[in-house]
Amino acid sequence: MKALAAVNDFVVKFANVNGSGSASANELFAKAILRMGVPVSPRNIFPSNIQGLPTWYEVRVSAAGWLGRRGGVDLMVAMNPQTWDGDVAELEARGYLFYDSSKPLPRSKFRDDVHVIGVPLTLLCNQAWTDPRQRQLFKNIMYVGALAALLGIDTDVIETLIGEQYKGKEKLLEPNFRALHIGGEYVREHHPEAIGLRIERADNVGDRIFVDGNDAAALGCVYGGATVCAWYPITPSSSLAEAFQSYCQKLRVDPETKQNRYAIIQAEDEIASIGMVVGAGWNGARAFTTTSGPGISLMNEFIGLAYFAEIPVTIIDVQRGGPSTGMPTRTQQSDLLACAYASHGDTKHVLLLPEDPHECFEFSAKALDLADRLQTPIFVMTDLDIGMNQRLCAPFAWDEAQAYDRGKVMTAEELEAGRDFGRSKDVDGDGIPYRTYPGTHPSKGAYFTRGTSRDPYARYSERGPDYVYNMQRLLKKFDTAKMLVPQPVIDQSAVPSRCGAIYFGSTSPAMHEAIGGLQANGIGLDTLRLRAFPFPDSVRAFIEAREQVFVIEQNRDAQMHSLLVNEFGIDPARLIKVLHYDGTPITARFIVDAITAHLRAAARRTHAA
Amino acid sequence: MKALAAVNDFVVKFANVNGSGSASANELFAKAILRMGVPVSPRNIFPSNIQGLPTWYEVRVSAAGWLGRRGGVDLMVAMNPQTWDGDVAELEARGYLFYDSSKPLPRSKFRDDVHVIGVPLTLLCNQAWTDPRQRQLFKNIMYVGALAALLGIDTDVIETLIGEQYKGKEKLLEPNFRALHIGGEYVREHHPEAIGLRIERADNVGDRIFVDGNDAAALGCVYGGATVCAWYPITPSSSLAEAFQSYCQKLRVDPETKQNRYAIIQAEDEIASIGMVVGAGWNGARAFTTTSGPGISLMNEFIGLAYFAEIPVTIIDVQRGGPSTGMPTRTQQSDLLACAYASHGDTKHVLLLPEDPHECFEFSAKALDLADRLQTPIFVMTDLDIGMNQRLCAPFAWDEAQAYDRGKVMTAEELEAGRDFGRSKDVDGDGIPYRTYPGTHPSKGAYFTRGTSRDPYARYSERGPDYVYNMQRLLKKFDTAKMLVPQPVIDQSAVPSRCGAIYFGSTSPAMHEAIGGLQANGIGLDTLRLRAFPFPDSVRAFIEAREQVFVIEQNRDAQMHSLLVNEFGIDPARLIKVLHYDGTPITARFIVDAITAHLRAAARRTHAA
Amino acid sequence: MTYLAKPALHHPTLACNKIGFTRRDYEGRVSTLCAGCGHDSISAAIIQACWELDIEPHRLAKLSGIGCSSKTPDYFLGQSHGFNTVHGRMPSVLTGANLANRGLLYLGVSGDGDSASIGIGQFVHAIRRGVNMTYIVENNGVYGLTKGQFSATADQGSMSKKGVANADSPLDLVGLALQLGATLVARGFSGDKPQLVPLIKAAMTHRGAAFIDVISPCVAFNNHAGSTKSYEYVREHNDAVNRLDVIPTRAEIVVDYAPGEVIEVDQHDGTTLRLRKLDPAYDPRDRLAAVNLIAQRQAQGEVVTGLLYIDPEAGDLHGHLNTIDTPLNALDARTLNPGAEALSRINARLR
Amino acid sequence: MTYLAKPALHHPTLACNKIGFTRRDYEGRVSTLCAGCGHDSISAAIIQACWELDIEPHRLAKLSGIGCSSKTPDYFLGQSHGFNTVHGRMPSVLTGANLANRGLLYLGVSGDGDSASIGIGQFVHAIRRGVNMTYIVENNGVYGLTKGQFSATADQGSMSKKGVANADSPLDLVGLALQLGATLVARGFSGDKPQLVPLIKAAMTHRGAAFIDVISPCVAFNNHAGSTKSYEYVREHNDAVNRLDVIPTRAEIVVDYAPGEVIEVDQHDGTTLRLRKLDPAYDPRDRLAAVNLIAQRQAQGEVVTGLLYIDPEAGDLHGHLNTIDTPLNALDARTLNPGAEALSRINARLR
Ligand SMILES: Cc1ncc(C[n+]2csc(CCOP(=O)(O)OP(=O)(O)O)c2C)c(N)n1
Ligand SMILES: Cc1ncc(C[n+]2csc(CCOP(=O)(O)OP(=O)(O)O)c2C)c(N)n1
Ligand code: SF4
Ligand code: SF4
Ligand SMILES: [Mg+2]
Ligand SMILES: [Mg+2]
Repeated sequence: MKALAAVNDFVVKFANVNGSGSASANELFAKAILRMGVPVSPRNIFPSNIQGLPTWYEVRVSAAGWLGRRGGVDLMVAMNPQTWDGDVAELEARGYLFYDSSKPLPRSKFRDDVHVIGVPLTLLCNQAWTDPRQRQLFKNIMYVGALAALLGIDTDVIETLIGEQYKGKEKLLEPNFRALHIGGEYVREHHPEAIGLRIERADNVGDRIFVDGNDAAALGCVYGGATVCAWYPITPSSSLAEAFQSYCQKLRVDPETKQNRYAIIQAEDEIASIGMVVGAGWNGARAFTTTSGPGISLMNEFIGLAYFAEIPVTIIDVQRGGPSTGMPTRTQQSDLLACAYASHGDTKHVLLLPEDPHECFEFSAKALDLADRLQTPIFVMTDLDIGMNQRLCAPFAWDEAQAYDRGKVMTAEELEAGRDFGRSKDVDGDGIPYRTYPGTHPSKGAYFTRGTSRDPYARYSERGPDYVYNMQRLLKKFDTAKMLVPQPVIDQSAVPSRCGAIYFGSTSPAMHEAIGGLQANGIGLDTLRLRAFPFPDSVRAFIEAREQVFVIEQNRDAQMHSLLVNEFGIDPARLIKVLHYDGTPITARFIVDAITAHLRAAARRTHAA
Repeated sequence: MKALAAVNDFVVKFANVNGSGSASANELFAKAILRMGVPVSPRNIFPSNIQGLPTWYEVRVSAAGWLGRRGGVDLMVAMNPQTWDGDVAELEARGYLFYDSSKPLPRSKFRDDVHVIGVPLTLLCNQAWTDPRQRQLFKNIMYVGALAALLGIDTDVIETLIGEQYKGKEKLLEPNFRALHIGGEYVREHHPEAIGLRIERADNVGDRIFVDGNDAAALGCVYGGATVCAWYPITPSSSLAEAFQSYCQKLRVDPETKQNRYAIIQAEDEIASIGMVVGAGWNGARAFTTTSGPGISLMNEFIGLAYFAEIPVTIIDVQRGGPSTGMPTRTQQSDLLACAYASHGDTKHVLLLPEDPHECFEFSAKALDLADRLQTPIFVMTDLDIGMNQRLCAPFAWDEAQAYDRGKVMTAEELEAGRDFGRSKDVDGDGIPYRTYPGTHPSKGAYFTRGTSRDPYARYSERGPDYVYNMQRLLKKFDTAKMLVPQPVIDQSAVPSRCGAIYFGSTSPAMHEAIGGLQANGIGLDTLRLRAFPFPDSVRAFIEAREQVFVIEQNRDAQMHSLLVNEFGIDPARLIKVLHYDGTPITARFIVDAITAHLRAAARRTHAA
Repeated sequence: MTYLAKPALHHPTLACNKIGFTRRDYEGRVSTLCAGCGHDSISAAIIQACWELDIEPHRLAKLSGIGCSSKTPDYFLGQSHGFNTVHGRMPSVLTGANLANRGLLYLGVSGDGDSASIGIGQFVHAIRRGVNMTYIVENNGVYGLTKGQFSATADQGSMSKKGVANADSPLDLVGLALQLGATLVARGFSGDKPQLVPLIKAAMTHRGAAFIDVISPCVAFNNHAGSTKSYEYVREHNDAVNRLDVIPTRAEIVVDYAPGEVIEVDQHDGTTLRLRKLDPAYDPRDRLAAVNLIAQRQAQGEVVTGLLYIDPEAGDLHGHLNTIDTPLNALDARTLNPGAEALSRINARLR
Repeated sequence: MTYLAKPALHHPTLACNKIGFTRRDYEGRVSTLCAGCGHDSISAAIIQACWELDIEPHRLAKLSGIGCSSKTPDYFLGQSHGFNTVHGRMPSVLTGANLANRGLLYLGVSGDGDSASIGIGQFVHAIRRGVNMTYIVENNGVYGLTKGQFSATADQGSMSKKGVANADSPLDLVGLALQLGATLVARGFSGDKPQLVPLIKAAMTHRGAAFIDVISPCVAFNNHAGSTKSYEYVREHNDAVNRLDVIPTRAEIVVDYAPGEVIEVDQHDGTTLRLRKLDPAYDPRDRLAAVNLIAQRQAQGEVVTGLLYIDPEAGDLHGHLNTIDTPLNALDARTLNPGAEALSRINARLR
C-alpha cells in the first residue's frame, strides 16, 4: 500500500488527555513548523472539563496558506486510550498512526490501510526520569522530538523555541532538550525510512503574527483607550478579560506612582458587568465587557437601557454553541439576532464582525470610538474559533496620528458660552445628540438620564409626539452608523459569474479556500465579506446586481439572512442559505459541496423545464 | 353656532387628578350607559404615578358597537385645572365643555366654538358635607349625576349600580345617592335646554360581558388548571397576578380542609419568577408567570433553557411602550421579536395573540395545554390596551367535555411495561419527545435535565451529530405547533378586492371599524387576523393570493412584518407596513387614512407611468 | 473643574453656605410623590445635608433604580447629573460611574423593593467591594410605584391591601450591611430630620461604602383595617370599588425623641413602630457589638436608629485597585495608548 | 407511588439498607472531575447519607446550577431525576419544583461561585422563604469550571493563579444563612466524612430550609507559589507556558479530628486552614449564639465546623402558603376546574 505523500500540506491531529501537559507541547510543534516558514493553523477541540477528559489539537499545515479547517486527518498522534478507536477510524486511508508502543496492543486495534509508527514513550520516559510527574510531563516533548524527526523539522528550531519559552527557568531547559532528543533518536534508529509527509523550509509566512483573537481583542481595547473593564468569567471569553488584565499590568501602570491607569472588576454576574460598563460609559470613561451567549441573554435589560438612554457601551461577544448552556466549548455564529435586536421594545444595535485576530484588535479599538460617537451599545461579534485558537494574521498596526473619537461631548466652555444643550435633541441632522459628562459645569448642562420617554431637553414626558420624535431620531442615528462602521470587502471572481456569496467572521479562511474549489467545479463567485451591521448600501447593490447570492453562516436559523432581508426588504428568494452549525468550524469542502450541489440541482431543473 | 348632535354615538372624556376617586365614578358612568343597552368602550390614560398627576378616562359611546378608540372628544369633563388648557383645546368644534364653575374663570380660558356647561360642584359639595374627604369624594358622583341628567341616562340605572357596588356597605349608599341627585337637580334647574348628545335605551349589548383582559386571563389560568404562579409586580401585568390570587381564593380552596389548591409566589424578580415556573413545569405542575417588556428581557436566559431543555412554561406578556422602562402606562405591540426569538443561540417560540378579554381567557387556558403538549415556552402576547381597560366581549365559555392535554408523559405503568424512553428522542415523527415526572418509577425513566447538548437518551454529548439531531427535531416540533395553535380568522371583503390586510391583538376593534371607512373611500379589503405564531400555511396562502397585503401593527420596526417575511421567505415588497406606535391605541381613522393614502399614491404612480 | 461656583443673586433672607449657595440651589424639580410621603422628607434632609456640607452640586452624581424612592433624585440637586437606571441594578451602575471618575461624590438612592428584593445581589456585592458611596434605602416595606405589594423588608405576617399575609421572613438591610463589611452603617426615620441630616452628612464625608436605611412610611398603601378613624371612610369606599380609588392626602409622620429614648410611632396602617435612638454613650466602632445590639433590641420589638457602625480608617475600591488619582475619564490618548513602537515589539514577540 | 422498590440482585457482600438497597443503588455516572477534587468526596457522603436514611432514590429530586460542583448530581443517585439548571439560579427552580410536588425530597447542590457570586440573590430569597430543601454549597473559593478566578467567598488578599490579589471582603454564607432565617445551618469539610454524613442526614430529615456550607478544596487551581515541593516543578512549567497545562492528579485532603478540637489543614495552595469542630456541649438552638461564635472564632482565624443551628419546630413554605397535602402536580381537572356553571355566574356578574 502506497502511503500518503505530501510536502508542507497535510493535517496532523493530536489526541490527548485534558490537563496532561500536551497543550504546550502541541503548540511547540505548530510553532516550529511556522518558524520554518510554513503556514499552519491549529485548532483546539476541548471538552467542558478541567482534567481527565479527551482533548484534541488539530494542526493544518498548508504551504498555500489555507487557514481554515480542512477536514480529515493524515497523521494521527494517538496519545489517549479512551478515544483510540474513534481516533484510528478518523484517519484518511494510507495515513499515519503515531502511538505510544510501550505496551503491546492487539492487532484488532489497528487498521490495515494506515501506516503505524510506534514509539515506546512511556518506557523511554521511565528510563530517563524517576519523578512520576516528570515522566508524564516530558512524554509530550518526547513525541514532539519523534515527530520532528519523522517530518523533518529542524531540532534547533524547536530548541530555540524551548529556549524562549523557559527563559529565566533554565533548569527546565535541559530535561526538555533531553526528552526532545530521546524521541528523535528513537525514531532515527527504529523508523529510519522517511515517511511521506514532509516539512521543508519555505518562505510563506512573511511578517504575519501568530496569536489568538481574545488576546488580540484585549490588546485592541488597550490601544482603543478602554480604562474600565467589567466582566464575568465564561468560556470562551474569559481569556479575553484575563489578557486585558495582563496587558494593562504591562502597558498601563504609571511609571512614577506605580498606580494603575485602568480598573478591572470581575463582577458578580453579567448583569452587574454590563451595569458597571453602562455607569462608566455614562460618566465618560471608555468601558467594555466581554461575554458569550448566556451573558448576552442576561444583559438584555441593560442593553435596552443603553440603547434608549444612549450610553456608550462596548460588548465583545465571543460566540459559542447555543442555545442555553449549549456547547460551551464549540463554535457558532448564532447570537446575531440576539444581539442585533437585543432587549424588549423596538431596538437595533451595531454589530462588528471581525474575521481574524487582526480584525479583533482593530474592531475592538474601533468599537470604543463608535460607542462614543454613536452613544449606543456596539457589539464585537467574534467566536470561539477565532477567539481561542492561534491564527496566522497580518501584524497589528496603529496609526499614531489617529486620535480617539470621543463623539459629541459639550464642554464647560461651550456651556459657559451659552450654547443650547438638549440631551435628546438632533441638532446636526445625523440623529446624534450632544451629551455632557457629570461634573462639567456648576450651573449648566446637568440633566437626568432615564430609560423612560422624554422630551428633547431630557425632561420626563409621556406625550406621544415626544416619544415618536425620539424613536425616529434613533432610527436616523442608526442610519448614520452605516457609513461609520467598517465597510464590506468585495472580491470579483476571476472567472465571470452571475452568482455571489456573502460571508463574515470566522468563515473567512474556509471561504477563501472554497473559491478555488468552486472554480475547479467551473463555478465562479463574486464574494462580499460583511464587516458590520447596519449594512451599508453597497451590500444591497451587490445583491441586486446578481441573480443569486449565497449567504454562508454558522447557525441553524440563517440569522444573517434574516438581517439582510429585514433591513433591505430584499426578496429572500434571491438569497440562498448555506448553513453549518454542528459546532465545528466550517470547512472549504462544506462550502464547495453545498454551493455546487445547489447550482447543479438548479441547472438540472432548468434543463428539465 | 349649532352644537354637536348625536344619539348613542359620541366620545366623552374625563380629565381628573390621580387618586381623587374619579376612577370609580367614571366607571359608573360607563356602566350605566351599558345597562341602557348601548355599547361603550372606555380607556384609561394614566401616568406612572400614584397620586396627584393628571389622569384621563375616555368613553366612546357607539350604538354601532365600535370598540376601538375613535379620536376626538365631543364632551370634555374638565375636572383638572393642571390640564385645563390642553383639555379644552382637544374638544371638537361645537362640542361641550363640562366644568366645575365654583370659582369664576376668565373668559380667555374658554373657546367660542364650544358649548360650556358649568356646575359649581365644589360649592354644592361644601354645602352638603363637612368632612373634607367626603366633599372631595362625592364631587365625583355628583358630576355623574349632572352628566346623567344632561345626556338622559336613567338615574335608577345608576342607583342600581351604586346599590350593587356598595352591597353590604349601606351607610355609603345614602350619601352617594344624595350626591347623584344634587348634581342632577342642579342641571335640570340651570341647564334645562337638553344638549345635543343623547343616550337612548337600545338593545345593542346582548349577552356580552364587560371585563378587562388581565382579569380574563387570570380566570383563564384558573380554568386552564394552573396551580403554580410566580410573578413580579410590573405595570401593566400586576393586576393579572392579583386577579389570579383573588379568583383562586374564591374558586380553589379545598372545601373541607380550607387548604389551597394553588401556590402563588411573588418572587424577588423576574429571573426568579420564570425560574420557579420552569421548576414547577419540569416537575409536572401547570405553571405560569406574567410580566411586561423589562421582565421579558430579564427572563431571556431561562427562556433559552426552557426551549432547549423542553420545559413547559406559560408567559403572559402584557405589553407596554418600550424600549427600556419606556412608557410604562402606554400600550404597544413591540415585544414580538423579543419573544419570538428570545434568548441567545438559535431559538423560536410560540406566541398567542388574543384580540380581547374573551380571547385572553381562552388563550391563557390554551397556552397551558400547548406548553404541556409542545414542552416549550408559550407566550400570550396581550397589551395594556386590552389588559387594563374594561372591554365589551363575548361571554367566557368552557366546554366541560374538554379535558386538559398534559402532553406526552410516560407513566410508571408504561415504564414498567418496558417501553423505551429517550427523553430527547423523536418517536412519533412530530419532533415531540416523551418525558417523565420526577418520582414516577423506582428504577426506570429517571433522567438528567440540562441546558447543554445531549444524545437522544439525554446523556451529555458534545458530538456534532447529536447536537444537530436535537436542533433539527426542535425545528420539526415548531412545525408541528403550526396546526395546534389557534388558526387565523379570514374575512372576505364585501366589495371585490385585490388587497388584503393582516392584523392581530388589540388592533382588532379599530380594524373592524376601518373596513367601513375604507369602503366609503371605495377600497375593499380582505382581512386576516393572526392569532398565533408560528403561522399556519393558510397565512402564506392568503398573502400569495393577493397583490398587496397591509400589515398593521403597533410598533416602530414592523416586527410582525419581519416574522412573516422571515418564516415564509415572502418578498417583502408585497407586504406594506402600517405602523402606529406613539403609545395610544390605534384608531380606525389612522388605518383608513394610511391605507387610503398608500393606494391613492400607488394609483397616481401607475397613471403617471 | 476650574470653575468658580457662581450662585445667582438670591433673596437676601435666604442664608448662604460657605460656597455661597442657598438651600434653593440644592433643590430639584417639583416632587410628583403623594402628599405626605416619607420620601419627600428624606429629599429635604439630603438637601439640608449638602447645603451644610458646602457641596458643589455639580460635583455630586445621584443614581437610583426604579420606584417612587428612585424617582426622588429628580426632586433634589437639580444641578447634579442624575441617572434613573433600571430596577434593582443601581449599585452596579454607580460602581462603574465611580470607577470612571473618582473625583465626584456618589449618592445612591433606592427603595426596599429596589434593593432588598430584585436588587439584593447587587446591594451585597457593591457593599463588599467597598465602593466609595452613600447608599440610602428609603424603606417603606412596600412597592409603592406598583401599588402596594410586599417588599422583602415587610414584616412576616403583615397584611397587604389585598388581604394577603406576608409569609417570608423579612430582610434586615442594616444587619446585612454590617455583615457584608460596610464601613458606615446607620438607620434613620424620614420624620426625624434632626437625626437624619447628621447621618447623611457622616455618610457623605465617609470614604468607603456608607449605608443608611431610612424608614419612610408610605401613605398610599398602608390604609387598611386599623387605620385611624378619619381614613376609615375612604378605606370602605376603596374596598367597595375594589381598587385604590381615593388616596387621601396626609401629613407626614414626624417624630421628636432624644438619644437613648424609645418612641412609639403610630403608622398610617395603624401599626405602631418602636424606635430606639442610640445612646450618646454608644461606641459605633465595634461591628459585632452593633450586630448584637440590633438583634437584642429586635427581640424586644424595637428598631434601633442612629449611627450603628463606622470604621474611620476604611479604604475603598479605588484603594484596593490602586487606581491612579486622575479620574480615568480624564486620561487622554497619550497616557492610554502604548503607541506604534510598543506594538511592533508585541508583533515581534508573536512570530 | 404504589411501587415497591425492586432492587436488582446484588453481590452478597454488599450491605443492604432497610429498603433493600446497597450503596451501589445510590451511585451515579462516573465522575469527570479532577482526581482528588473535594466535590467527589461530598458526592460520596451524599450517597452514604441517603443509603443510611433508607431514601428511595426516585423520591428525591436533585437540582444544581452550573460549575464543577453543579455537575456532581450526575455522579450520584442515578435513579433520581436531576436538573442542571442555569448558573446561579438553582434556588428558584428548586422552589418551583418543590411547589409542584411537596411529596419529594429536594437536594440543591451548588458552588461558591454559583451561590455566592451570581446566585446570592436567589440564595437569600430561597432561604428566607423557608423552602423545604437541603442546600449544599461545595465551597472551594474559586471558579473551578472556568479555570480558577475568584469567587465571592475567596479570602481578601488571596492571590489567583494569574497573580491578581482579591480586593473584596469575602462572603460568609453560613453567617448569611443564619441571618436570613435558615432553620438548619451547618458547615463541613469535604475530607471529613464522619462529620459530613451526619450533617447531611440532619439536613435531609429537617423540614424547612437547611443549608450546609462544605469546604471543598480545588486541586486544579490552587497550585501556585507556596505549594508543597512536589508540585513546584509542575507549577514552574505552567508559569513558563503561561497556561494551566499540567494538572497533577492528587490525593484528596482528608482530616480526622475530634469534636472541640482545632486542626490545621494544609491546602493545595500552601495555605493552612484552621478548622474547629463544635464542642459536643454546644447547643445549636440559639441563633444569636451561633452568629457570635462564628464571629469570635473568625477573629481567631478559625473556621467552625459542625451543626451550628437548628430549629426543630421550623415550618416551611408550603406551611406558609397553606397548600393542600396532595402534590399540586397530581390534582386533576375535576379538582382544578370550577366548571361551566361557575363560569356563567361569573359572566352574569360582569354584565
Ligand atoms: C425589571 C422590572 N421589574 C419590575 C418593575 C416594576 N417596578 C417599578 S418600581 C417597583 C418596586 C418599587 O418598590 P421600592 O423599591 O420599594 O420603591 P417605592 O415605590 O416603595 O419607594 C417595581 C416592581 C420594573 N420597573 N422593572
Ligand atoms: C450566565 C453564565 N455566566 C457564566 C457562566 C460560566 N461559568 C460556568 S461555571 C462558573 C463558575 C463556577 O464556580 P463554582 O460555582 O464555584 O463551581 P466550581 O466549579 O468552583 O465547583 C461560571 C462562571 C455560565 N455557565 N453561565
Ligand atoms: S405610593 Fe407610597 S411611596 Fe409612592 S409616593 Fe405615594 S406615599 Fe410615597
Ligand atoms: S477544577 Fe477544581 S473544582 Fe473543578 S473538578 Fe477540578 S479540582 Fe474540582
Ligand atoms: Mg418601598
Ligand atoms: Mg467554586
